Amino acid sequence: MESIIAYGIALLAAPLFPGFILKVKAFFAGKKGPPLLIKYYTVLKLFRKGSVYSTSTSFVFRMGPTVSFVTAAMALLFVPIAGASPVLSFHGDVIVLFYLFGLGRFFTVIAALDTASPFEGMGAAREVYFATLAEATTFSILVIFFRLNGALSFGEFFAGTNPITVWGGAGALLLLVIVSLFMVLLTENSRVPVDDPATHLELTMIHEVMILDHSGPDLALIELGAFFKLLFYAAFITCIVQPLQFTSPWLHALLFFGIMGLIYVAVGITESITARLKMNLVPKFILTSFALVFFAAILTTRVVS
Amino acid sequence: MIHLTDVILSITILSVLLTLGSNRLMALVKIIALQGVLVSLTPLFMEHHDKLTGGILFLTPITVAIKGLVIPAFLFFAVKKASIRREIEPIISYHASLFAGLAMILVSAFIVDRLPLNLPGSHALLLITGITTLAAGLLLMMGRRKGITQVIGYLMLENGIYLIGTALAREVHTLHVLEFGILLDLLAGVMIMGIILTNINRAFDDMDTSLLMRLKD
Amino acid sequence: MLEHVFLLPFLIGVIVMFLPAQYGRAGLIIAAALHLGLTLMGWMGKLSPVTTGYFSTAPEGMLVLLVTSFIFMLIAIYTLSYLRETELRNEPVFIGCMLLFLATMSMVALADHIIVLWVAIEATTLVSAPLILLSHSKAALEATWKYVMICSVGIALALLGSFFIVLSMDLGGVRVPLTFTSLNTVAKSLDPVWLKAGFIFVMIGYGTKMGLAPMHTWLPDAHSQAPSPASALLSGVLLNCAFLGVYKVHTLMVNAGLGSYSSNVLMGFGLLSMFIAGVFIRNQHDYKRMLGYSSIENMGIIAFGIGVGGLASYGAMLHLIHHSLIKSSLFLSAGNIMLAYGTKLVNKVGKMPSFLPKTFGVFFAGFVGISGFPPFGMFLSEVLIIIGAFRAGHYWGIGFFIFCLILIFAAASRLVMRMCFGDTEETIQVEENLMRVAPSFLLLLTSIVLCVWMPAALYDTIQNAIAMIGGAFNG
Amino acid sequence: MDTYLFSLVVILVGGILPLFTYKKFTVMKAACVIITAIGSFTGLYAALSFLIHPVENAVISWPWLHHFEIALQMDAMAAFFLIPIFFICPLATLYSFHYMHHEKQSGKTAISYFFSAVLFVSMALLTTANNMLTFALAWEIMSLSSFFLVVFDFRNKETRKAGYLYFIFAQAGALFLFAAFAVIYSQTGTLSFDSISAMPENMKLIAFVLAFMGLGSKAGVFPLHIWLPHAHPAAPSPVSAVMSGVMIKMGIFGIIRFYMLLAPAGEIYGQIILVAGMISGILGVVYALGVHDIKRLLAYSSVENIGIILLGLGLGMLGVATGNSTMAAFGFAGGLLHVFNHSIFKSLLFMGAGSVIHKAGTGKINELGGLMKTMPVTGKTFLVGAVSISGLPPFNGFVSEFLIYYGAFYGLAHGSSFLLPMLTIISLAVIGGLAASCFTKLVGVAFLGEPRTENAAKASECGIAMRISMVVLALSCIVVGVFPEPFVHIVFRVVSGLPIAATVSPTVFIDLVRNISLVAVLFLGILGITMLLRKGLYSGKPMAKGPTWGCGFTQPTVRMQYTGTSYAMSIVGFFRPFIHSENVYSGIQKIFPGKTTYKTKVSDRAESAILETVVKPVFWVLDKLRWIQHGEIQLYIAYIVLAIVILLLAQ
Repeated sequence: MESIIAYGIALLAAPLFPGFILKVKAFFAGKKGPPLLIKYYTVLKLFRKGSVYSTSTSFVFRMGPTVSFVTAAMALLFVPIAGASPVLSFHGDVIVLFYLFGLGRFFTVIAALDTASPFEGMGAAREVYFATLAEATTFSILVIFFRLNGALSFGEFFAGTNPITVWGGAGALLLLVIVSLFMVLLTENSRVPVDDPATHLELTMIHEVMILDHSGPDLALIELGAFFKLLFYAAFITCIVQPLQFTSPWLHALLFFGIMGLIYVAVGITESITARLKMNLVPKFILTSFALVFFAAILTTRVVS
Repeated sequence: MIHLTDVILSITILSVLLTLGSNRLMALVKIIALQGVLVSLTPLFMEHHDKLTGGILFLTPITVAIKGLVIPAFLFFAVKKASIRREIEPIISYHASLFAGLAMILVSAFIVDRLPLNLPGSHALLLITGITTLAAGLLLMMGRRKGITQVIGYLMLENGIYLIGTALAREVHTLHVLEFGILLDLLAGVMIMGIILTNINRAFDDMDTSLLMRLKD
Repeated sequence: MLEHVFLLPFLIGVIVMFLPAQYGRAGLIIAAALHLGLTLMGWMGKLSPVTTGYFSTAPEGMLVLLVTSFIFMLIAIYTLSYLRETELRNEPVFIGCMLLFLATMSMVALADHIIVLWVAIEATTLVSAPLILLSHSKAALEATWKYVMICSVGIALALLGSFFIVLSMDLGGVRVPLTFTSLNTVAKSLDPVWLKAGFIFVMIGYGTKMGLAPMHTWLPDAHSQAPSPASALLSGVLLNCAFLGVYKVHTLMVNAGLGSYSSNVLMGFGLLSMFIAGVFIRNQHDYKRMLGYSSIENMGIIAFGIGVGGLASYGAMLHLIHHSLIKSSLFLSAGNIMLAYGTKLVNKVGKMPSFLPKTFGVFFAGFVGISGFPPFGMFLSEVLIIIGAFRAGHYWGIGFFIFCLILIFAAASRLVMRMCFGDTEETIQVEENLMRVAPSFLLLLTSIVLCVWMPAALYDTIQNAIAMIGGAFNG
Repeated sequence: MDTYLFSLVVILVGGILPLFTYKKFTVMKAACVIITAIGSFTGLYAALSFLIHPVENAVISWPWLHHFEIALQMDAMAAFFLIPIFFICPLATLYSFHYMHHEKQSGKTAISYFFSAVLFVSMALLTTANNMLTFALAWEIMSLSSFFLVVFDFRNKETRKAGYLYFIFAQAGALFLFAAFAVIYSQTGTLSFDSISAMPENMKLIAFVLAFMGLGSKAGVFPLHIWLPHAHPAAPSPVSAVMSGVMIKMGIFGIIRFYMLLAPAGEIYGQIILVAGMISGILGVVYALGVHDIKRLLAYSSVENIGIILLGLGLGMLGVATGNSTMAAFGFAGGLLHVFNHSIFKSLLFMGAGSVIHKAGTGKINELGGLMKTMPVTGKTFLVGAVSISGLPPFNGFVSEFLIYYGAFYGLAHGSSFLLPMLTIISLAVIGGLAASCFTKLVGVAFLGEPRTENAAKASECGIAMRISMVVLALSCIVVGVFPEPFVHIVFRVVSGLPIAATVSPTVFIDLVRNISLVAVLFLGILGITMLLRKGLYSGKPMAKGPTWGCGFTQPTVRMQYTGTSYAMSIVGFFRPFIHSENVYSGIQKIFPGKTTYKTKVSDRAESAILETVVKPVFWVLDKLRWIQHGEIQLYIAYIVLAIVILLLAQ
């Protein structure tokens, strides 16, 4: 029950955090910025609207947003949010989890291609390219976790006798992991320096350009899916860095969401202080993250033995 | 008797050298006729065959007739019909052929010396002559362009084999068989070769084997 | 009296040369049928040679005789139809020589006496030369000339070799008839040095006739220039006869305890032949030459198999049979193709499935067979040779063997596919007919049947034949 | 066993019958389809009933040519591989009912039915072969019959080239296989399978490597795959479906069979297979991204999937060698299940490709587009196939990849040799990502958007027989993906033949698989609910239709759509050293540029490497040797003399 409540809270809170990013960015720009709850307003506004569909599209275009929303929502089922055990957990669930994201991406991409727009095709091509590289990093991280902890489940990573935490014996290693995980977060969620959601030039976009033709509730589903995904990665990092285990679930949750908020702030700071990378440098950026974890994975030999 | 054998063999070797050095086809035919007669007569003078059996007496005249008469005559007419007189541009030049002939004599002497056989003196010489003739025949076939010269080379090859056979024969039965075989070979083989040569001559207006180089690869 | 098996065709052959052509054709079929009948009776043991000092029913000989007889029968049928479409200058001579050819080859198969064997092999050259000569093209003349010259030289050397074997007998103080049967019993006491020398000369001599590289040079010329029935005989049957000569001497060497030497020589020649065939099949422009080179390859395989011994020698014997069947079939199909397109050039032949559907089927099936695919028997023989060679530890040899097989297959399949499926501007001059397709089809069918079911008599004969060189299963 | 043999006879009859009835085109096809279906279902029943109730000593043998034996044996492995054969083959035959529609080619069609039947039977015989000779025989017949099927359309030059390449690889592979048999025979002295494991270890390795070369060239392992991208596009689609779906798995079957028979001890076997798997997997899919012919792409994707299967098997072998039972069991199980899965979705995709080519007249994806609207059934089933082959849940491809992942993770636990399992995991992840990009490209460019050419616009849905086959296969993808338990059960029954794998408790994987099933059901459930909600949100709201927003561009044309080439270019470029792409760009000139072109062509590195480093030098040497036969008789006689002299001297 506790898990389901935590899951519900996470789902509900997901649109809140991107507001932090906007606030931070506005702060750096010396502006006041939109209200924190701006994303809720956007989603609700979109839900009330109708849609325009291109004559080029087929049912795939309509399915895309739904599938990406469902996969992102399902991924959160496996995450131990705020110390509560995950709603669903079994040995091997991490693999299922990342493949669910893959499924969501698959449909987003073909929905983009369905519009017959050259810009959306361009975005789709970039999306699959960078995601493939990021997947290598992600699975290398799983390798490290399995080596450290022997578990293959999101819940078990952070529980049991040998939890994965940056405060433990393998902390130095995990710092590398966190850095690269953060880079993956930026990549997977189309943040600066990989992608700039706020740009106004379609040619330079990745994720945003793919959803140009979506409107109304469909667009809302996409947005929600994106929030969930970002929350997922933030929660992932939070689980690793959470320093204390409080007995009180409320206190624990508070700390958890606090740290998560900080991660969002970090994203905001990154977005504010770095420039967007040139498109051909993005693979190098992702490969850097891969190199970090690969190095860390090799180092596990010493830690484990 | 022994003397006579040596004389015959010396003449045979001489004829071999002559064939290697000669460029006139008619002369070649004549030499080969002489060589044929000499070679056919050798068995009569070998000490192993002093018991002149009926077989020898019967076969020798035939051999002489074929080698000295029938085949040379056949070749004679072939040369005449083809109206070619001499071999031009041999693949292996006459001087080189002659030197090779001399070298062959040395090598065959060396080989005979090394063979694990105890041959009586004249037999050794016979063997040397035989090997030389055989090798010279092969050389002629390899080194000349005219078809007719190659046939002559083939005849010398057979002569050489015949001589080697005579030299090494321990038992009489061996020789008969050998002679029979060689005769058959020569008669039929040379006839066929002659027929083909005539045909070639008719088709190409020459008997030069350098014309016969279409079929390759 | 089993000697009838060569006397009869000889007689009929001589007679038909002087008769008008239509009698000759009848004579051809009758002689072929009689020959087959006599051969079968010989197989059933109802006939045996009278002149035992010269002829015998050695198992390998009987094997070759049966193959000869069977293939000749089918080729004779083909020839009837073939002659209707071609103009030979002297048909009676052609038919007569075919029969004489049959006679001499049968003689080779039965020969037991060293010199008789030699005489018979020499005679095959002489009677087969007119078969090639009769097309009377310049190329045919050239081919005949090379055939006769080179084979004569080879055979002359074989005579010398035979003589050395006799000498080894004399030096060894052995007094037995000059037959392989009796020599094999006393082989141990033959003088080894001269036996070896004899083997070398005989090997080179009969190897020339068998088409082993580097003495093979006449073979592609002769096989490509002869009229197709004659090519089929030359390739499918004559090569076996020459092989018989090599095999008999090899047997003698094995019995004399010099088997390892002769085996190595055979394997060397075998591999060299395969390689040379590979060199020339690639980019070959003339499909009959291609088939000729393929015969060289297959003779190489047989020589290699015999050289390896053991299981491989059984494979080699099977290969002999199946190669004869399939290669004659291929040459007969090639004859049809040549009649139809009027050319021997690979590049001018094409669109066979629509132009010559039946010939296409048989020709391609033949190619499949010669490449060693089931259900044709060469599959089994090649597998057995490979297995046998590994068993005997010839790793490098078999590696090279496999390399050559791949090379040849790649080269030949390119040509065959070009011929079958490529485009052509030629039109068909002579339509195919059943009489000319059925024999090649039957030959292939026989190969398939023998791969499914082999009569016990045949199996035993092969076993007996290879038993003499110590070949056996699990060897 | 009798049922099984009976089914083979029935299939064979179904193949022979058309040869006599080809004058009545439709009757012939219908009869062939029905008889093949009857035979196959009988066979399927036999295989399944064996798996459920195994019979001891299901052996049958006939003496052959006095000394040899044709021996068949049904065991779990054979029965498992029989399932795809008897499942895919009748569907392919059914598919061909409408695919082979030229009545003029009736005779040719009959012949192709005959060879198909021979192919099916030979594959079945291969799986049950119980000695080396039977194996070799079935192998060769399989190669030969499939060759004839490949050259069905022999008028086409490309087809002939493909057939030629395939023929060479088939024969060369067979010879390597025979060499492996020969090595085994040289040690055991028998052709039977029984005593193979008693060989010395070093000989086992030689035999295994030789067999792997032979079997791998059939399976399409990376540098030996060259024939595959030529042969599959050339063959008619039902044939490519069978070849890619089933036949190349026979190579995999051979590898497993020989591995189990050899029962070797070293880790090297697993290492070889793993490395081969990684190379095939990654490069296969990269090449698939680089090519833009639908069937060629699918062929390269087969190379990729063979790579995945090998990763599974390699883990299994490594697990056996290191005593890691979980890795062994899951590796083998994943590999085997992927064999089954791949046979389903690859056949499905080839059939979809076939109906596209059939109706749109081209297989170049850059000339297609928008087919989802005109060919809805083909499009939807193809989409299912594409998601499955990308290994995404809730479809079947995911289940097998999951098992392999699981095995690989357990391989990490083992101290020293964790590098290979780790690389396996990373490769699998990269392969998964690339496969997804590859198939989004295929689906997106060929089926979605606007048609790029007239032909593509005019395409219509294919015949009912073709649709039925595709729908059945698509449903199978979903069924296996959502309810994998029985299938995984079967796979583990096969794997339990390994002594080490038997130590893994069945509850472990049953639990796992149930969880996957749960996730799949949950996903479908949530998806359904969300779709209903979405419908609710849209009810009564304005739904406008209009052109795609062109970002301000006023005159969009269909030619502006992203093509497959541009879609894949950057990823292909990333793998530049391993993949060679030629770009031809005419450039932009003048202030108002005229027409300009950009072309890119990806050529196979393995193909060019083998051509450059092996074929050309060999041919160069061979060409140099051609002077040997240069027509001069004098030289010929010299050869004889030379031979004599050499032999005399060497004595």
